[in-house]
Amino acid sequence: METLELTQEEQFQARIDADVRIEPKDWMPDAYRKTLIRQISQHAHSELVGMLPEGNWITRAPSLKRKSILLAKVQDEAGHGLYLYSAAETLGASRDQMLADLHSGKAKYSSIFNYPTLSWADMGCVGWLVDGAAILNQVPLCRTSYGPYARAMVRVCKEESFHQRQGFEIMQTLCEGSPEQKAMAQEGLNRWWWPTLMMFGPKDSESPNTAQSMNWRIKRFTNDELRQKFVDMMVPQAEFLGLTVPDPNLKWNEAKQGYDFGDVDWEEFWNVVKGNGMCNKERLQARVQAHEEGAWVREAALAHAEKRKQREAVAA
Amino acid sequence: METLELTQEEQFQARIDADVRIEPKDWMPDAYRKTLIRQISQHAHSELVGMLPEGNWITRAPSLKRKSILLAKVQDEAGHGLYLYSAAETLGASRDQMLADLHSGKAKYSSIFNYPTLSWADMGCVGWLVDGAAILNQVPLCRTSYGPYARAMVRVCKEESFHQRQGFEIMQTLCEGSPEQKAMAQEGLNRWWWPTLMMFGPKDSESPNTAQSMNWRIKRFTNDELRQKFVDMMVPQAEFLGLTVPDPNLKWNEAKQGYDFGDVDWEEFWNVVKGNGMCNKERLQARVQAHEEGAWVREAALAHAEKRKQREAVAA
Amino acid sequence: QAQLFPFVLQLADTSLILAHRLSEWCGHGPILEQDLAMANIALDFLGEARSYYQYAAELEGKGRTEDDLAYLRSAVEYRNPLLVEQPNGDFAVTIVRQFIYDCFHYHLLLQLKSGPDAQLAAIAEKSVKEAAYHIKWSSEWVIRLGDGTEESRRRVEKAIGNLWRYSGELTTPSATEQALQAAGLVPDYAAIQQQMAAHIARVFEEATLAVPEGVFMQKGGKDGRHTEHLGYLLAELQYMQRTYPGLEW
Amino acid sequence: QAQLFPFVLQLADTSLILAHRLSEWCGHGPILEQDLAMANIALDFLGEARSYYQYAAELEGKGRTEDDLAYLRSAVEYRNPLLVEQPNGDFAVTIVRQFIYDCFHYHLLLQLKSGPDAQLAAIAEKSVKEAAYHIKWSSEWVIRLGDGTEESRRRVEKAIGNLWRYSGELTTPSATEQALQAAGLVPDYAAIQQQMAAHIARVFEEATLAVPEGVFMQKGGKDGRHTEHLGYLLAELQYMQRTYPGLEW
Repeated sequence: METLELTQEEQFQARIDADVRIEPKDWMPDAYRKTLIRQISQHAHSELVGMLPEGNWITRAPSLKRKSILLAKVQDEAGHGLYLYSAAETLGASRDQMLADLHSGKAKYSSIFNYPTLSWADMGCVGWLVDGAAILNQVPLCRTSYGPYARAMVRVCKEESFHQRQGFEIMQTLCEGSPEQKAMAQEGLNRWWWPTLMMFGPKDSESPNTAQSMNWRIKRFTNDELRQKFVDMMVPQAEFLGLTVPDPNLKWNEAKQGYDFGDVDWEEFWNVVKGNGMCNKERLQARVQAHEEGAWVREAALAHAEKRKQREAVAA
Repeated sequence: METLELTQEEQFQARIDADVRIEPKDWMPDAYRKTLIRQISQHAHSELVGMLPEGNWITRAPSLKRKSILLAKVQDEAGHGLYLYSAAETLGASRDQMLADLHSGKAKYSSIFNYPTLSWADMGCVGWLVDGAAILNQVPLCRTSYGPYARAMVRVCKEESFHQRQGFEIMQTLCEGSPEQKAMAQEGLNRWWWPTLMMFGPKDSESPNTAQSMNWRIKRFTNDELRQKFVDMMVPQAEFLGLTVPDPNLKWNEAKQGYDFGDVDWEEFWNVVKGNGMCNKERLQARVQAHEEGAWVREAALAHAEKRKQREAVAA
Repeated sequence: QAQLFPFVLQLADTSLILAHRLSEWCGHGPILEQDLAMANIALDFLGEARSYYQYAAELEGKGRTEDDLAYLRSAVEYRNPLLVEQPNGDFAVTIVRQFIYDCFHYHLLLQLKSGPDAQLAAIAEKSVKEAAYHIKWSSEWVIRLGDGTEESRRRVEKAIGNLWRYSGELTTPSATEQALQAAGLVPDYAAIQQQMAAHIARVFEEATLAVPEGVFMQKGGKDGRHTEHLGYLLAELQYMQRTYPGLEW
Repeated sequence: QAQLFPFVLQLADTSLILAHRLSEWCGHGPILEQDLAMANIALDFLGEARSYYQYAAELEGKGRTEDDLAYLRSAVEYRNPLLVEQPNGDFAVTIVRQFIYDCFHYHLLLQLKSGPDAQLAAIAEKSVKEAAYHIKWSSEWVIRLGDGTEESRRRVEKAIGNLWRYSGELTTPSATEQALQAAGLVPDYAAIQQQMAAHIARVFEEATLAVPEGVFMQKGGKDGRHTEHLGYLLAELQYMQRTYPGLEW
């Protein structure tokens, strides 16, 4: 009889292959759980750290309307962080532990947020390019095998595509504006183009975990596939805006019906991953400082809740 | 015999009456020493605190030339503070104690610095009006009876009159500039006129120490005399600039060959003296904070000097 | 009705400056949930500011836009009370500043909602729902901090000690407001002052905090005489419009 | 010679930004004597910046003034290295930032003084005397803080840990500088780097501090890619000129 029965692991894989969602109470392999916690918490941390480069321009937004849109966007990111931390918690991770891992440097967040935002055009670039790349990475995750993650991603993606449109709108307004505004847009694109291409991760040949993740359906396309898709999507948009993509090797390839493009500066990529980007220290310090300076607030809230509970117990 | 000899106190007063300078090693009445320490340290504190309202505009000065002049001016004030603390030290006061009295609120500083600087025109008004009033108060002190104080004041007054000219120049440039600049100058005058009149202190009838101080020649004109002198000097300058002095009761009095002018808001005066001015808390907090945050620096300097001394002793 | 212009502008400036201060917290809050809450409140105030600026522009009738009014006026032209321009300090300072202003704001909006000016009433109608949430939020935090730990109590008391002197200006009518009160266009501040005091007393009692007494009240903001903080705030807020005036963004 | 323009502008921006940071201390220093010293050093850098801007304006020959160049260029147009735009932090951070820059500055000026461009040589001739005082002042403070108390040592070590990564950019030639080095107009940075390293080693030894090793060096400022601090600094620095362009002050 035993040989006919599937192992737990085989049953699990069979459900995944049948596109059945895994839920928190279901059995799952340890590696699947760990990989998911790492991926979801990294994603949550990215939302949290991602508030900083855009938060940097809220007080300086050039019109009240743009200020309002930007503030709402950063608020959405805080919200995404919350959904995602909750999704990770369903796998048994605690928020305190996840934050401790962020602060110690053990957990990562998206490297793109280690680049500084230096002009208003960067608010356009972050929305248009960075959120654009994020969407390509994330849309497939709406169909990912783990239920809570997939459901969180549905919500996140809906808002992200809204943000992406707003980013494009900023770029469009700049490009239709004064020569200074147009130059600002081009200068922004020059700085953000290559870092955005790096968001899809290392080349497939150097991405050893891809196969397992695709098997578990927590990843659905390879890094290089997504990068190609992104370039093919963005180049016509840049042309529409009248901007020049800063890649001399960019060329339409009729045969593959896609663009050929230059090689990413992988040395820069790995440097930023290793903590040597322009803002790695600042971003982490900002988060650690907020957390440390907020410790007394969290303690006060706990202490008060405790006092209240005791009073209610006495009153009952 | 005894009746023919002058007491120490009488000898002291005789020297003062003969305009002979009192020097640190000379005998002096306790009350004289105390009054002088109070007056000189108050003056030193005023230079120190006076750095703040002008320091407030260094980073925002509208041209590099003005920035340079303003920075040099604030630097001069630090220098004046140093001379004056040294002069007070010749009377046996320690800088630490004087600063402690400033920080505890026991010692005062000129109330004028409890008004905020809100526009660039305020850099003009502070130079033109505030330094102008200070000079009227201080020039007589160059002939004051206490030698180190008198000599410090000679140096201070020379620089102050330079500052005053620079302040007038700022006002003149604004008044000859665009309508916005002219309006800025007028708005500044509106805010600074009355507080400057308060710089001469309460009405003579409410200034009980004046007589003794004049007797000791550490004060040479009464508050009301100086106030009148100031108004008579400033009104023509305001007219020259094309500005309106914000006093409906201002009128030339042919008989006294001086201006009649409205009454100062003495309630406001006493309020600011009592610590209720717009910036009293901020100014004191800024000084206390600088002192507290600098404690480790002063300790390090001392510790290092000590180590060095010990090493030199060993080497010798 | 044109007399309303300076009052509406004052309301607009006040909401904008407070929104600005709150938005400075963005990404730096003590707990992610509170980061979200502060961004949310900042958004409410920003939205309210825009409604007031748009109405003010209409009342003025000189073709200025909401952005012209917000971005192209200097510190001495700004009309917000001193309270809202005070720096964030620690979370306790932010909470106390917010709490004092919420107490005023909520009761003011209740009055404006049923006031004679239809457009102000409409803005107040919408905003008072948000303000009800704000006052609840800041009251709860005052209670948590006052009746929390020793440290939180020390911090919230210090914040009250520093900010209380700016509370009186809110309900002390400026000359402009007095004239409009006489015309029935601005509500009676004495009544609002009582409502504020009652709410504050209730919250402070629950927070085991003492209501300060005999504090000398600062004023001037509503007449353009500000603290030195506002200039820096505006330099940042207005930098882009000052640098590139008259463009679309 | 017109090729010199971007290099002279870079020198001007660098001196101005460092003067700005130092001037932020005004009235807030740890000891009155050091308040005076920092204001003095700020004045020197400001004066040097003005000389460079005036010369740059002349080299450019488009009628721009020193104020146009300082006040009407955006963050991405500024060419200062990242080190000088870093915030003041505590006194240790200010001292370490100053010390690293002084080591470069002093040795650079020694070279420029005997360089082929007469006007740069004249500016350097004047400035190097000031720079000799600066490097003495900051070196002495590094020694005091390093070999002072435990706290001062901890702080100065932390400052070195945070700022070291900006030291390499000073002597790493940008494309502009490389071209000018080839033309003999900009000194050889390798030599300056050695002189800096020797001075730093000597001072750190006396200060009982370790020279950091293997630190990844940040760059970008000389190509207009700055840290986020510069934008805020410029918003403050430029506010008046942006608000009222083209006026006399």
